[in-house]
Amino acid sequence: MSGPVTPEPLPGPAGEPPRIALKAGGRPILQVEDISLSFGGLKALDRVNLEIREGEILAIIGPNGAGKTSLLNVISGVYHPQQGRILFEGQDRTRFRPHAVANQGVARTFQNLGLFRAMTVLENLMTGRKKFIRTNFFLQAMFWGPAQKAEIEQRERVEQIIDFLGIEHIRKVPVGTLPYGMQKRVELGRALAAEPKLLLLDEPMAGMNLEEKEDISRFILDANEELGITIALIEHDMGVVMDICDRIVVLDYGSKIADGPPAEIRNHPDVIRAYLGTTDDQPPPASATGDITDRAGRAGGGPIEET
Amino acid sequence: MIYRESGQFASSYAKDMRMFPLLQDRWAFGALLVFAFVVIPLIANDYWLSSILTLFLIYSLSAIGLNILTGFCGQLSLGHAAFMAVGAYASYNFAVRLHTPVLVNFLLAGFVAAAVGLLFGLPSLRIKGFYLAVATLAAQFTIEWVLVSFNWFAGGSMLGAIDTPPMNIMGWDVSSNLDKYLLTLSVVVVLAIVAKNLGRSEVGRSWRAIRDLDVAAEIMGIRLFPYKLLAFMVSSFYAGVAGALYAFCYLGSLEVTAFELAVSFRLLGMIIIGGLGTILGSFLGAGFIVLLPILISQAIVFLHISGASDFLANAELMIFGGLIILFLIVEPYGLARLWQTIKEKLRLWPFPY
Amino acid sequence: MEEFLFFMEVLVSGLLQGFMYSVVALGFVLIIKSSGVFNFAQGSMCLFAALGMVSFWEAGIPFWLAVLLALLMMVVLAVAIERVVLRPLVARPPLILFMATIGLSFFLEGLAQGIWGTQPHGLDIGIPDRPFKGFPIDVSQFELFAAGVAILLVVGLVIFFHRTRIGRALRAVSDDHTAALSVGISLRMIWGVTWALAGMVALVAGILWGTRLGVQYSLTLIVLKALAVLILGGFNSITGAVVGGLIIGGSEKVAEVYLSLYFGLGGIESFFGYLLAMLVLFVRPYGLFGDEIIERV
Amino acid sequence: MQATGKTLRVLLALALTAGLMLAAGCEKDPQQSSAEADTGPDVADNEQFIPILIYRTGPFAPGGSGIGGGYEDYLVLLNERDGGINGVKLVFEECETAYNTDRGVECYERLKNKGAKGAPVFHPLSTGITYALIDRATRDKIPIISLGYGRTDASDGTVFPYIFPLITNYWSQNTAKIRYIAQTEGGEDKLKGMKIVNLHLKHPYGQETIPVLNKMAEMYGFEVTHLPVPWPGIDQKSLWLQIKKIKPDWVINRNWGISCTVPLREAARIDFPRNRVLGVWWCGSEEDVVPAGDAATGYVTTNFHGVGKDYPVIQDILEHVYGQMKGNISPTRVGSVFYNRGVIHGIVTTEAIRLAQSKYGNRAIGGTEMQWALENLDITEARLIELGAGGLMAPLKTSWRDHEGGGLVRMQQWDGTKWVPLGGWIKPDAELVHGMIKESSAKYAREKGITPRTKPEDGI
Repeated sequence: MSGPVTPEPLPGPAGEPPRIALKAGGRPILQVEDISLSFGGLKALDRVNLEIREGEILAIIGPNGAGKTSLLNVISGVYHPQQGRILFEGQDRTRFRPHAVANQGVARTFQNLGLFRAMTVLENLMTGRKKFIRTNFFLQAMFWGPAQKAEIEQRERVEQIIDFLGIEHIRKVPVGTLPYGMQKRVELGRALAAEPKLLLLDEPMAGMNLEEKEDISRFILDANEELGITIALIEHDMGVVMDICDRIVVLDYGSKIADGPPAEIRNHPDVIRAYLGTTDDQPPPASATGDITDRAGRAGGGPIEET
Repeated sequence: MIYRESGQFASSYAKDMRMFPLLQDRWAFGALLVFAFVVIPLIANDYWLSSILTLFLIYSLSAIGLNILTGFCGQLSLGHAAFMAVGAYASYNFAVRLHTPVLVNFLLAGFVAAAVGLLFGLPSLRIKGFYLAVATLAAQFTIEWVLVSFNWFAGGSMLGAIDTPPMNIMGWDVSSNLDKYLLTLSVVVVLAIVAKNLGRSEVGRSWRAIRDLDVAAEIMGIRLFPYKLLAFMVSSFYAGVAGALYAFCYLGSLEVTAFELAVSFRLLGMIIIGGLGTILGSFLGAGFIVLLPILISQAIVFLHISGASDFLANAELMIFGGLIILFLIVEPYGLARLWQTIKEKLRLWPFPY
Repeated sequence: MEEFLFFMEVLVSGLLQGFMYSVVALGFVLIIKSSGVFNFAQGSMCLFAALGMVSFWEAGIPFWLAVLLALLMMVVLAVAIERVVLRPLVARPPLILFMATIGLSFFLEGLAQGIWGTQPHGLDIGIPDRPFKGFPIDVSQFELFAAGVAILLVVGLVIFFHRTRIGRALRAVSDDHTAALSVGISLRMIWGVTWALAGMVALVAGILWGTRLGVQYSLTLIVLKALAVLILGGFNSITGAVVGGLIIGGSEKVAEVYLSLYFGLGGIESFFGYLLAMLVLFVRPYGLFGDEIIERV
Repeated sequence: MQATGKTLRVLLALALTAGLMLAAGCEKDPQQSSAEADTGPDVADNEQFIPILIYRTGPFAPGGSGIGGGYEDYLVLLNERDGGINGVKLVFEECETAYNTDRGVECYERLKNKGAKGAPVFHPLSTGITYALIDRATRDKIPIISLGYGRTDASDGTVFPYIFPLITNYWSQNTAKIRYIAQTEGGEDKLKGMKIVNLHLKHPYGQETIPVLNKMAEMYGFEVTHLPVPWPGIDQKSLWLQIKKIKPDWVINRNWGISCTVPLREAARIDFPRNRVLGVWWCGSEEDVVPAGDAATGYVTTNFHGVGKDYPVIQDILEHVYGQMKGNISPTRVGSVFYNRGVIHGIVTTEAIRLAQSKYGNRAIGGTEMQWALENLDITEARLIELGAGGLMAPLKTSWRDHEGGGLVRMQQWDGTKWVPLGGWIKPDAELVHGMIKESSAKYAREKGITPRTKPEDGI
């Protein structure tokens, strides 16, 4: 339907010197202090403490139902914890609504895709640029002057991301019609378009083949290194996690059981126990969570292995 | 090969972001405008102008409004006709009490309707889907009740009816059917373009994001409530202007029953059959719902079966209902999608692949 | 004392009227529960059923046989609707199905009046619409009867859903469509059965209201009250339909009578139920008994 | 793709129909048809076209089909029995409005230019459509007759030259009702201290009589309570609970359609005497009382015409129209209230055409000619007897100022099986009504910027 667009030459991100990522030693950008979250009688998070440091790639792992997604939801403001606080860049924002969190510079993707399915790839990415568009309603209604200028400026930025992710050919395709892997990529693009300080990725590689996983891993690393974005991700593929992450946090039954660099986590006894089930006489604390579905199955799905 | 886009390259983002990026579409739009503004006044007779085209345009405008709310923002409403009533009564009151100029009048009618829309949009803070839809019936009945109860709104008329004064726009005496058609057309074209613009800019994207997945929209930094309220307001604004046009350019004298519940349902039917979330669909849907019953009844008159008038009148209802179902089965995404499909075909035509 | 008795009379009449609303709302609930379709044609089905029944009766068929015939007719209609309307639209968005039922309502209204004419018919099922003698407040015998029918209907439906195989299957479907399909429950059959059930409820509602109003086109308008009941009680709850009916029936009568008598604000019944439901929805967005639609992130 | 093919076919069919319609619309271009009327020999000048707006579906179908059917049957009768009016055949075309304003407007525009001289007159059969046509008909110079409905203040011919709420209007009716109450109670002085409830639909139509009742309450010292019936009026329990508390002497039933029937059952339940419920004439048809069963027995309503088949004109219709299978309605409905009201529509219309022919010649009559005739209409008792309609309707005499022409009303009572007339014609309080009409029409004239006519030729 739509004609191919030859983009104007754009000033790439290479134009500016890449920010040096302050690895593990950076100052904390987000602090989660002692938070608990429960739904009715179900405790999803139990006094979790966590720090995300500027410039790092942090992985949050754990068996199914460990509270990983709940943790992301608390951080991005979808749920508010019953207890504890969250500091972003040193400021308390425990009770922020999601949009306020987003406007502070936190972007995220979803486990089961959170794309706007009837909108095109371009439009999805443009929603990421929302906070940069400051023209008023009436100018937008005219699509004229500042409104048009703002649209064009943001479009330019979005095109850079489209280039970055290599999705030029599907610019004007409604995302709902794209294959799953491509949708995951678009969703990452939408989060990147928001130019976040902190990027939360909920299983960015779920359901992908090896090649696609490699692509996504590269995007994550590039985003971290070239754009200087701090990243926290949930992932089950231990190989990827061990490869690209600076630090790993392990959750089980809503509690943090380990926190440290990959090498340390790999050999952590609690982690091994959590993943492979009870190897010794210690019974699992079943009272902590009612959700015990698929625990054993999950252990098989995400074994700790080296690639 | 009619709709071939090859060879058309957008050389700048501005060009790529035009309302109609394709040359053929721009031509078609231009031709349509010429047709509506020049050809129709030349060829159409009174019957078409005054009983079909003006009405069609007014309903299209109101349907655009509802489409902004339902098609863009995903909030269902079954009380849209009531906002037309607000617009009609507001424009009458401004005209009779303050003697504001006609166009200002229409604008004010829109704003009053928008304010009322804001009020009835508040429940969308908590209520969603069909629950919201049924709750909007409260708007329909409450507004009707208020307009009937306090005849101040009808200028103290003992009959509860409003009679619109003659219109004059800077020396242009809008009195003939053609004048009224042209005035309506101008207002509708301007507001349709505005709606199209809203659809392709930040506001429209945010609305559609809310429609597609509100949780994700919020996480992208879109505040749901203000945007939903804005959608209610803009939508009611359109309904209000449409109501004012209905009073001034279509009927002249009317009472509140002209905006009864059935009209709200008809409007909803227009946007669903026309195509949710498209401006074109609003027009096509209005055409379907306004014209189809007339077509059927004309066809029945044409058939001239005597002695079965009662049955034929009911057959009209059956055919109308049946056609609605048929269209939904054949093309659930509306006439606008059908048009899209036809364009795809034309792109390849006459080659099969 | 007299004031109090009057208040009680207003309240009791309202509650009894509430049962009449509930019977109509039940038809909606049944269909939403099992197929998720918001069936706007429920009112037209009431008209269709009642008009059919009364026409059979007037043609000289005995009362119970006429009811049975009308019942049969509603089953046939349900099967036809499933085949012609629902099956081709399966898995479409709810709004599309809603619109299709609007189309269906036009069709049924045309069909019913095309076959049986537009003249109103009186319907007297032999229960006098007069108060019992000797009560401190007036309670109509017919309304008590109607309330009894409503309760029987609800009990019957509950037993059906919990005690019969097909009823359990219906509940399974309402809980989880795909799961139900995977254990081999035919969706087509389920839809057919629910629409037939809804048709049956429509017949009961049509007869009760038809006794009151006469059997005529205006029977379709009874859905206007039922919709408010429906959202107040929750779309997919049989209990909700009854409780919602009672709440709306009782409160709107009290509000109408006292606001009108003492403040001159009459005629608010047309929207009172909706405003009340809206307020309740602010606290409970899925009605009093409706299942919350949980959005997972 | 198959689906698309099917759709395309549907669209094609629709487009074809649209084309047909366009052709039909263009065929009767106004200039064209008037030009034809002057010169074209093939245009039948000896055929009088009459448009029929009707509604055979929806909640008010009994009214629409009954009146429309009676009206058409009377036209057929004139053709069959007399060969038309003075040799001019009557040709009519029906248009279904579905009681919907937009459809009514379309019907008006569709039919207004048909026939040699265009449509002579319209009966919209709906107050909403009457309102919608006021501006249009005045501009097109086609009279609108609204018999017993429509816009009350249009009785003032100086402001509404083309609108004719003939015979009587709602305000006249209510003054007549109060006079009936006075008669029954034994004198106007008995009205003092009496309690009357005005049970009216919460709707502009329903509320229209509030001012006139208030004025009369002041004049005669009775107490009137206005109880609005919430639309659509299928449930009026709370109103009758209030009536039970108020304990009025009389209840006025001012409703329409289903909301007319409900009060009868409610009245029966609280044992309110049915012969003290006074209905408007739109609540006084068989269709209103039959669904209420026994509860309706004794119920009294106003009417402005007779009911039943015992009139020569109705007998003629049975013989000449139904005898030849040319009826437009089920024969069982002949003689019913709505049917006879339709016959009255026919009589008034054709008598006006006859009068116009006496001035303009025996040929088809156009709108302005009809307007003159309607302003000079004088249907005397003698003429009514000639027509076989003696006692079917009251004599009617209009002028260019008075578009009502009499306002005589009579009461009728339902005896359980049929309507029985109660007493003779009742005169309304013309003075009171006249003042109110003037006040209301003056407001209309002010808002529309109309200068009231000061002589018959003005503004025509």
